[in-house]
Amino acid sequence: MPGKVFAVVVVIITLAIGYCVVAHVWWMPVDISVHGPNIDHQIEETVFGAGILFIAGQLVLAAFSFLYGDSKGARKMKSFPGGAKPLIIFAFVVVGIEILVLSFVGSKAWGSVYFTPPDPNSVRVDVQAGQFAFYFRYPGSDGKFGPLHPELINEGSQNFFGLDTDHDADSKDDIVTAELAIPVNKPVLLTLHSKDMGHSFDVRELRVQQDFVPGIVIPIHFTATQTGKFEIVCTQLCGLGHYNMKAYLEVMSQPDFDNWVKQQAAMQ
Amino acid sequence: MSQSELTMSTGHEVLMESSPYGMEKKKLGMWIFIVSDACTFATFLFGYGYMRVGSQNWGTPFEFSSILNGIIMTFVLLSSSLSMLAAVRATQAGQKASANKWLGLTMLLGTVFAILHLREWFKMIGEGWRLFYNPLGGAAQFGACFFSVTGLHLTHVISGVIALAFIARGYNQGRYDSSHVETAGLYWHFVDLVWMFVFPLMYLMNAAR
Amino acid sequence: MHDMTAHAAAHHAPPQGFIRKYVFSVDHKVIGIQYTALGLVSAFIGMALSWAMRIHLAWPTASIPFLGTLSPNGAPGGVPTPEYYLSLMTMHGTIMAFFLLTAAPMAGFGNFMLPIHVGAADMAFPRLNMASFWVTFVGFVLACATFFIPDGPPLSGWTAYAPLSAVGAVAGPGQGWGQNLWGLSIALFCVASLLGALNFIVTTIDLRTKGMTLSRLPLATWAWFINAWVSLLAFAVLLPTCLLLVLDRLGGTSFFIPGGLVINDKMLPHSGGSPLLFQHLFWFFGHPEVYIIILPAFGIVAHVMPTFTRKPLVGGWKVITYAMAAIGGLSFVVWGHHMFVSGMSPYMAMVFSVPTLIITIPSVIAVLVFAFSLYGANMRFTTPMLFCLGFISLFISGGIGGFFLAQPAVDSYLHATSFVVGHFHFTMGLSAVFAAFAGFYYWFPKMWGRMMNETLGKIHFWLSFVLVYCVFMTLHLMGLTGSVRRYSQFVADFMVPLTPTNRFITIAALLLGATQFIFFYNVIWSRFKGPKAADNPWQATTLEWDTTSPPPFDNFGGRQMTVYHGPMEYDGDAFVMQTSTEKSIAGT
Amino acid sequence: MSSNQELSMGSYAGIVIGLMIIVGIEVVLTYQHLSVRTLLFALLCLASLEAFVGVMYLMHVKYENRLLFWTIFPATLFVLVLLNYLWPDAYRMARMSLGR
Repeated sequence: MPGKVFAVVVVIITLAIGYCVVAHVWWMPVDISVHGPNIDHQIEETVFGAGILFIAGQLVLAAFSFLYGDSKGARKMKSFPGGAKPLIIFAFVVVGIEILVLSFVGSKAWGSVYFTPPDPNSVRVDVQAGQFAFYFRYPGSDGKFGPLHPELINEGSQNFFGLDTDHDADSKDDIVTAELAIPVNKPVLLTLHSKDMGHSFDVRELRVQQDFVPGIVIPIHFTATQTGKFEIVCTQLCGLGHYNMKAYLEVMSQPDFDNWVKQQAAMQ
Repeated sequence: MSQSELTMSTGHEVLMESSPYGMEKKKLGMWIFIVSDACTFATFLFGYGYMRVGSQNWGTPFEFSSILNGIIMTFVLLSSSLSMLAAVRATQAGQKASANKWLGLTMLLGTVFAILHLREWFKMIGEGWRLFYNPLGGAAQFGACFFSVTGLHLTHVISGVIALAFIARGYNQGRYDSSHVETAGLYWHFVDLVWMFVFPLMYLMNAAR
Repeated sequence: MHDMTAHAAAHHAPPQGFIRKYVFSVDHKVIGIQYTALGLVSAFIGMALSWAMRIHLAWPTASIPFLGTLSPNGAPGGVPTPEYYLSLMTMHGTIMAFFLLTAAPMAGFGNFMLPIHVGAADMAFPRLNMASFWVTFVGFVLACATFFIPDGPPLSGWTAYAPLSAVGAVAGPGQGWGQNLWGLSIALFCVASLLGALNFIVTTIDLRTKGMTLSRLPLATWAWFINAWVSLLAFAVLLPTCLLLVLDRLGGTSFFIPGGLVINDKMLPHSGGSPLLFQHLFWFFGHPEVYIIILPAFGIVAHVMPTFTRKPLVGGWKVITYAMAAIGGLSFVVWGHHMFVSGMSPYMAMVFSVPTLIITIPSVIAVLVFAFSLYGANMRFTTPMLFCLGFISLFISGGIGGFFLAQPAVDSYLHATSFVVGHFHFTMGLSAVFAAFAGFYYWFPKMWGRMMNETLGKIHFWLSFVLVYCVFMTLHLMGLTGSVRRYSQFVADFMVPLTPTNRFITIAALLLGATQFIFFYNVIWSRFKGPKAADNPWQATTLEWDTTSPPPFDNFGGRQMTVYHGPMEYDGDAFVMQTSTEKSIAGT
Repeated sequence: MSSNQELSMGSYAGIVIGLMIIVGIEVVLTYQHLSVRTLLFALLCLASLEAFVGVMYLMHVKYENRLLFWTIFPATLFVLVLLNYLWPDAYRMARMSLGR
């Protein structure tokens, strides 16, 4: 009896989980990046392959506890025919094939983000994370970022990056904003650096998540394909305000973007 | 109460599977400790390597006087290994007086090593070296790496001397036998061999050339 | 069976004083019980912390009973501040991962059972064994003490990523002495684990009784032995990591702190360190650690299940043991999968991803061995058996998540979402806990000489099993939306709509916690009022069932134990004890 | 136990003197104006040789059961080899550091 109950419970749990996944009760938001479809495809492939293993595993467990779950005592014991050999072969072949497929397809998806050089004509934005806000810096009309002087960082005087606008010519026209605006369908290159802790740059819709590592600059590049306003959240534990560390990403058409940059430049 | 004590106290032999290593448990335990301690030292040394590779202005501050001090320390430690071997040999032969002599010499050499090492430390501290400061203006990591790696080793040497003192006392009181001395010897040789890495990596690689 | 001679008893009488007998005891059985008790206390504290977290997540303004009293600053009026939420989370992780999951299945059951399994009178180094418990205990006290110091427990998570954990009090409340105590506590835990691992290895190698060849070792002992090697090497790396972290904090070094960090507009006096170095060294230990937690669970299930399926495991002792050894070895080469998006070299991501996927092969073999051992069985549905089945189901579900997180591309979406939380709670958390429950219900008669109540045990199982799925599978699914972990409140726009889901999880988690009181009640009731246990209530074959319940001080009352059979000589109601001279019936 | 008297004290003294000579060679090499990379490689090779000789002779592994050799060396080397996974990030730290 308990064996049959266990089997039924396991089947119900399996079906419920299966439904939630197939019906997308909780699911990823629509992708807005060029590399995103690779990742989505990879996730779907994994859901399919791993899902089959999951369902098969749970059903085998349920079936066995259903069939052999009562100790009547009279029944003759049986061993699994063939012993462990078929199980080992199954594990090596089926899981092995799945691993090969996932590794090959997966390395393509990963490579499309990380192994490709950024487009030389990318829009460049310098990103600085700190407790507990993101700041973005555009190079301005000269197309050059001025050097950073951490000792000059002062939130009171709004010098978030530590720019020395009095001495560094390149810094004079740098535009610092609290919102990340990028043009649609244009490659973007972000250079991430942190002023204090480890933080992370995560935009779900972009399928981009990259940590900030204090002390080093990490480049990340992508191309957005849809306009709209999206949330940037911090996903690396950075201290007490971690939950509230966010900013917005606005993907704009090229003319809107140009206007926005002009506006921001005027506000500096 | 250990298995062997039980065997002795119950008066009848408890039959056991023979150890696949053919060695008694103390010695095997020491070997396994050595494996793990080697990994601990390795982590420190790899950390030092990481710091060095990642730093832009790593200095090489050791003048030949420091290197010479290091050479003398190395020779002292190697000699102590030899006297440790002699001590083990003497205990195995049951020559108590000779064993005491060699154990004493080993402890003496270990102490000399520690004193030479501390002299080097105090000299450097006097020159302004700190865990977080490099008086020559190079990477501040130098002090951190040097003091932590050699400090870990020095801790091992000093605890080795103390352990040897305990073992010698127990041996003289008849509580310990040659196998205890031999096990302590393994530890002593291990500390010696770690120095064979610490000396070239911490001193020679940082010699002013 | 009770032929302990007067001669033998007179010569190795157990210690008489209370302190020597129950507190600073060198008896492996007392130490095993001490570790188990420490595990139960940790489980209770960790669970209570998780309730506070869950309530706060579902109802951010709710006042949580006792919390305001525990920390008037951290939770004014019982409502935790964001930083206190992180402290609760840090301590939940630390206490659960180290003091429950690492300590109980290995050091608790292992200390009690391993010497008996191999037929020895005690561990190889009894005094070292006592030292490792008390060092662990001091570590535990230091960890708990952080609740009572002015600025509270650290908030940098159980992973204590630098520089948050390394720069000191400027990083936030709890990062002062709280983090110092945490570092010392974990360093002590490392030392204790190293000593314990050394003891386990030497005992298994050198103290086996006549006839206890490696092929006749019980599978739980195999698991503890393999696990001791994994611990030995993994904790040997965490120990220096903790020391360097403490040096950074107290000695002013900069191993993990880069230059140019600015907090509150002030530059820190550090330069030249690397946060990635800390992450590497931590996960060098951290990934083997999750297998340190799960390998004893495999061993316990492999040990307990054949007793109730009344047949040997498929493939005998070899397949499962080789699978466990392969998992133990591979667990060292995969740590980078925790760091795919952490700024590690993206090429290294591929180097770590492939072994991570490969480790699923031995894991799948182990699970298949467990599942197909049910084939043609004649199961006895006792509570331990139910927990074994629950373990298999949970481990399948949790293991599936591994396929996702092992791939850098997929991980770049799922990293730091509640998918990860669900995944590791299933695999290293609840799977290990279910196996520990199986072991607890199974060995309770031997450890305390009384049977546990089966009805309460079964209620405990069914409620736990269903509720565990409600809590942690929902976390998995919610993670697919990108819901970020380690947030004290859901203020991000896309996370606000997840509040009902969160409330559902919280209610299920509270019920799951309440269910555990059935277990606590059962333990206490059975300890004093349970029916007396026979020497071999489960009709099992291994040596612990060949002595009295509980075993005498020297385990076998001075008898020479000679072993003739493997541990899985079952055929239906027939079984052959390991020490029996009868003919083998299962051919293992 | 351990009646492994295969070597005389004279041979031990020879081995220790040999180790001292290797240390001498290391010191001489240090002042040969080699590149840092070559020097490191040479020093590590010599140090490993010393450690190997020390473990085999001073610590008797040569005269113990072969299994001991096949336990301690693989276990330690396993961790040593794996720690080399740190280097790519050490170089990244040098290359990508802020202010470069």
